[in-house]
Amino acid sequence: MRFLPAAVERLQSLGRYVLLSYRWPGEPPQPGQFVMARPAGWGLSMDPFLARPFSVYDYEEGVASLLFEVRGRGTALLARASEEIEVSPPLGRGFSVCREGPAALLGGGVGVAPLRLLSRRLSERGVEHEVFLGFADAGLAAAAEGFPEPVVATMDGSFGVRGTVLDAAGDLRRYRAVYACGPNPMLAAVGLAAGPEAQLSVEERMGCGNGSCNGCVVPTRKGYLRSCVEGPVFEAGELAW
Amino acid sequence: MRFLPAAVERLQSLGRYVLLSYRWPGEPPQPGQFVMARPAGWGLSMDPFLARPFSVYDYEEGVASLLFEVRGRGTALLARASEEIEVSPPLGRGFSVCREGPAALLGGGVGVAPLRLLSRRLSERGVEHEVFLGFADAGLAAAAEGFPEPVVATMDGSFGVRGTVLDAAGDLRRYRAVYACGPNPMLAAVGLAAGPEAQLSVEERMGCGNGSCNGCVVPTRKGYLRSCVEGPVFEAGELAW
Amino acid sequence: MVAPELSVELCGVRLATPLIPASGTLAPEALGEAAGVYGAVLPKTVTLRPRQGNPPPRVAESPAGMVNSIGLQNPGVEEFLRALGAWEVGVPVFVSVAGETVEEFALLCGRVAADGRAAAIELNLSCPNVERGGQVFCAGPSAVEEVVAACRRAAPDVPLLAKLALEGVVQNALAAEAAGADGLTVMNTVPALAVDARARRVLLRGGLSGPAIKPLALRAVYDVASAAEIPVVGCGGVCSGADVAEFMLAGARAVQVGSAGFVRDPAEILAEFERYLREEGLAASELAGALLPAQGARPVPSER
Amino acid sequence: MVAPELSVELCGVRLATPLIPASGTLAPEALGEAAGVYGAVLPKTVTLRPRQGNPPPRVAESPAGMVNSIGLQNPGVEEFLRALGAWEVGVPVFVSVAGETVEEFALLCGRVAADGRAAAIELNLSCPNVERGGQVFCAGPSAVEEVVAACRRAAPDVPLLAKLALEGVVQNALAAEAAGADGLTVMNTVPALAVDARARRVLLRGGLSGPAIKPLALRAVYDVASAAEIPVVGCGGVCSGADVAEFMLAGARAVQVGSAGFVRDPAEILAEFERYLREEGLAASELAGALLPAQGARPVPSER
Ligand SMILES: Cc1cc2nc3c(=O)[nH]c(=O)nc-3n(C[C@H](O)[C@H](O)[C@H](O)COP(=O)(O)OP(=O)(O)OC[C@H]3O[C@@H](n4cnc5c(N)ncnc54)[C@H](O)[C@@H]3O)c2cc1C
Ligand SMILES: Cc1cc2nc3c(=O)[nH]c(=O)nc-3n(C[C@H](O)[C@H](O)[C@H](O)COP(=O)(O)OP(=O)(O)OC[C@H]3O[C@@H](n4cnc5c(N)ncnc54)[C@H](O)[C@@H]3O)c2cc1C
Ligand SMILES: Cc1cc2nc3c(=O)[nH]c(=O)nc-3n(C[C@H](O)[C@H](O)[C@H](O)COP(=O)(O)O)c2cc1C
Ligand SMILES: Cc1cc2nc3c(=O)[nH]c(=O)nc-3n(C[C@H](O)[C@H](O)[C@H](O)COP(=O)(O)O)c2cc1C
Ligand code: FES
Ligand code: FES
Repeated sequence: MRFLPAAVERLQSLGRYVLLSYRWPGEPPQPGQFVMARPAGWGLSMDPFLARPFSVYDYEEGVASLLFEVRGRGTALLARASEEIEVSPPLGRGFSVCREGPAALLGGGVGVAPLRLLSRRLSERGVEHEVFLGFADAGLAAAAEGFPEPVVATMDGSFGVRGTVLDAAGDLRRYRAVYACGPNPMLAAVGLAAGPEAQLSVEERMGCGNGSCNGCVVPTRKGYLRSCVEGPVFEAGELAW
Repeated sequence: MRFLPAAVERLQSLGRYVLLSYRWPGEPPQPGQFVMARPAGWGLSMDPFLARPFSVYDYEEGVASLLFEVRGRGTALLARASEEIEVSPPLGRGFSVCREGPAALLGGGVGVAPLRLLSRRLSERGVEHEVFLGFADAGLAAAAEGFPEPVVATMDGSFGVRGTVLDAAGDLRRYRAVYACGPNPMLAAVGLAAGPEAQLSVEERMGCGNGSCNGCVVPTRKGYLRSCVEGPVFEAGELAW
Repeated sequence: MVAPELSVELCGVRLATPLIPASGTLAPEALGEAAGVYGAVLPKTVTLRPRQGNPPPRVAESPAGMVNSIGLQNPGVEEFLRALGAWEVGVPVFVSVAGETVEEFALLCGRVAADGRAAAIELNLSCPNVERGGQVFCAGPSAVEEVVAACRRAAPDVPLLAKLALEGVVQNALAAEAAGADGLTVMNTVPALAVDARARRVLLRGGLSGPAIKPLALRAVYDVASAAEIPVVGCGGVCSGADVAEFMLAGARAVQVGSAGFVRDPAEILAEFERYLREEGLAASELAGALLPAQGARPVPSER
Repeated sequence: MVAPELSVELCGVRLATPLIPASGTLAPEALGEAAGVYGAVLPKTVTLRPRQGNPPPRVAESPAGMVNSIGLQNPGVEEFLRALGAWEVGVPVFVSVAGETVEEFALLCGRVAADGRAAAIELNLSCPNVERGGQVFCAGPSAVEEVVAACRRAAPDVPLLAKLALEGVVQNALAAEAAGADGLTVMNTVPALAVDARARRVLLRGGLSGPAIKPLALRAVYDVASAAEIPVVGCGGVCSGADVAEFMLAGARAVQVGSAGFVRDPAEILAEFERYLREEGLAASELAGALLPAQGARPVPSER
């Protein structure tokens, strides 16, 4: 896999998340695509050895951004990368951006990330859409800040409406297109509620990000497919959870 | 081995060397002792895994310093450690500081490092001594800067006298005490020229620095001895090279 | 300054560079990166029938390495051969096969030989063996000998590389050589376990790869090259040009790059190796085994 | 909040904590750091006669690990026992022994048992064996069985731990158990090579230790604990409290800390482990083997 050095434009904290934007002179990412990223430094890194996958949160005029939570060493090091990171080109099959609304965008937790760029593209096309973002509590809801007019739900009711993102969205059948990203149980519920054409962005552990390792598979009707090449966005009807 | 965080006081380059000084609130190091050091950071380091041994170059009022050459990843990372490092207490058996001169201090290359503190202690005791420092060329001779009135020799004559440090020092038998640190062939030559009581600081690859691994041995008349505990300073007569 | 000579000869096949992607670590989708880097390409191991592979999670990170348990997911040999065109990028194509029985191994070799496009066949001898109750083939020299001999008969004209596990590598290498292998790939991933202490569960039961295992692979290559006459292909933890040189000095004729390809552009590894050769004034083929005990006097090295 | 219970029982010996320094990685000079951390101490392997050890270089660094070739430097059993007092720091003292012949092993065990101070004896079964032409003892289950049986006879009343190499670990474990071992230390360093490509020489032929080998050691512990009845002591790459938990969940009754002690204060490892137990609401002894297949139904696990 080819990694490219990218200058960090801005590194800021957004509640419990980190928003990192970097100059990306290459091909513009499609909504729902992801990148493999790691701190820049001494050629090859042994610690961590693998790069980390992140959805592209946003992209505008040569600047891409990632929104992430610090979980382990990989994200902790990226959260300190104020000058340069190493990053792959945009990878995978993103959302297919619809031409007609209304569309619903549902995000759970840090799974809201890829919806930002999707929402931007839908707006550019003038496609009517609503954004529903669910979090455990108000402390995590800062991830909603970048979205124009999101409906926010928290499980404990400490911010926005009380309940799940599905509670907040109501009947999904009234949308022509449904997009979702979040924990697997949420995605499964969205698939059930919205039907087989709902576009779900799944998350599986990755080795390479470019299809080489067969590590990131998800069960589908066609057997195990690689979420980094055939995904990370699948139609609900394709998945065989 | 217990490592302690130490605030970096100053990080400067000295020709092709790096001079790093850090606050050391613990027991003052003896001349000829060394420390195990590594960059501070994320608890345990995997890359590099082991810490690196360095002679204590100088010590004054709670500030210790190291003089080193960048060779691989360990020294490269230390050369960027502008805020904090992790360091062991002073280790090993240093030079036995004589009470009567004249003494000769002979250093080769970066082996000059431990002689700085030795020279300071000798001066404090009012012991007359001369410092002879040898380098391959003028570019490396910057390491002589910290010494009061060193006689510098370079192999190519580009700085100071031409020849080895032994050429520069002349007959070593006229000194009551001879101290040396540098490449093994130089130490062997000093031992031959100065006699069995010359104090030589040897350099061997180390695992632990505290006697635990048996990795750093040198051949002596008593068999292999650990240079980190029984050394790094040995009398020439003890060594069985 | 003249560019150093990179080419090597392996079992009668001329490779423009000594680098080969390790089986299962380079997808056809990523072949673009491989142009000009690899001396041969080597797709993921293929089996007689399609294999689903193991349920996820399939990969976990470990210090300076990773543990994987893919389970040989592949479309089966017929579909594989239909799609083999994607691998033809101007360098020899090696094909890795694995059977669950001796007969399957032989059938696979026969089929691949009949297809005619494989410049060499690599026998993945560390896959599950249903004939022997879940034991791996590499479990012992007699199993290795039996498989290699059957494959030799089934594909008499295609160079055969036996890819060996770490466990018992020298004895298995000698068995493969005796049975007619043309070369030996040393080594595969090493059996490993990844545990999640917080979740209190086994994350993954699989094989360790990456730089962590490099010292083990180097030792295995050195010991095998000291004991066997046929060429050795080094594999395990190669990440840099210096690593390539280390393996070749220790006795490898060519070197496979596996996990490192997930985190680096392999062209960088080749560039580093080229720089090394230039600075040392050597050709790639001159490294081969420079550290080994003199030819003719090659005992199995003793411990410590 | 109550401090979690750290103590475990190993072969009839009560250990205040499940941590033990791995043989050869803690000098008496460094015992000061060990106070309150270790449940037992374990000096470097001792042989019948003094051993010089190997010429330097003896250590080299590798990715997330190190390669060593010390060569069992030690003063011989008589001098060792004279100096054993330095090891008495209020916790049980285990003694590691290695012979070059079966007889030497038995003599050592008899001598150490007669001395009476060793709470347990660890048999280092991966040292060179002159009887078998330089092969290591761990080369096969029959050699292991022979040595353990002889040691059992020589020291009938001292708990015996057989310390096994990775190669063939499950078969060797069962052999040691059959021959009367009370416990199994799994595992030792893994044979490795370090090469200096620039100097074009072998830097070191030795054993790999450190975090790099943790996934291999975890796997070996899990497989051995699944197959054998006697307790297992985990060893290989333990660096953190989470690592200790992983090994105990995978079936280790106690855990040895080797190379990590060179780069960390072992008290930090214990503190992390204690925090883990507190957060999980567990006692150390409750972890033991939680991930293993249910008791009674413990086959040797099959590959992949
Ligand atoms: C397609 C895709 C898009 C993602 N987008 C985002 C995003 O926009 N924002 C964000 O915060 N996170 C995202 N994640 C999850 C993110 O990759 C993990 O949080 C991150 O890898 C954790 O690394 P670490 O070193 O901090 O944690 P560690 O737990 O130390 O990582 C150890 C290993 O586990 C893997 N891992 C751990 N957690 C996850 C996880 N949840 N998913 C996949 N692999 C994991 C790591 O990649 C690494 O290999 C995405 C994951 C995928 C697959
Ligand atoms: C007692 C003692 C005192 C020392 N004092 C100094 C000093 O004051 N200034 C200075 O510049 N250097 C000194 N050295 C050498 C210094 O330790 C090495 O230059 C350093 O370890 C190189 O680390 P690296 O990661 O940059 O190089 P790498 O080559 O990447 O290191 C790889 C491994 O080899 C070991 N190693 C490499 N070179 C040496 C060497 N020459 N001696 C010992 N181990 C080595 C490293 O410790 C490490 O384990 C001393 C060594 C010893 C034993
Ligand atoms: C994700 C993954 C999949 C692999 N699949 C195969 C395979 O199908 N056949 C095979 O022979 N080896 C397979 N291997 C082993 C590699 O070919 C190689 O032998 C091993 O990874 C060691 O090399 P490395 O350390 O350079 O990765 C796989 C390794 C990885 C990491
Ligand atoms: C420098 C060094 C010396 C060792 N000496 C011995 C020894 O004398 N006897 C022994 O049984 N194991 C010895 N070992 C192996 C360790 O006890 C331990 O089994 C091995 O290092 C793996 O554990 P680790 O990864 O925690 O280091 C030694 C290891 C090292 C690194
Ligand atoms: S991450 Fe390697 S195939 Fe998807
Ligand atoms: S460095 Fe470990 S004993 Fe000296």
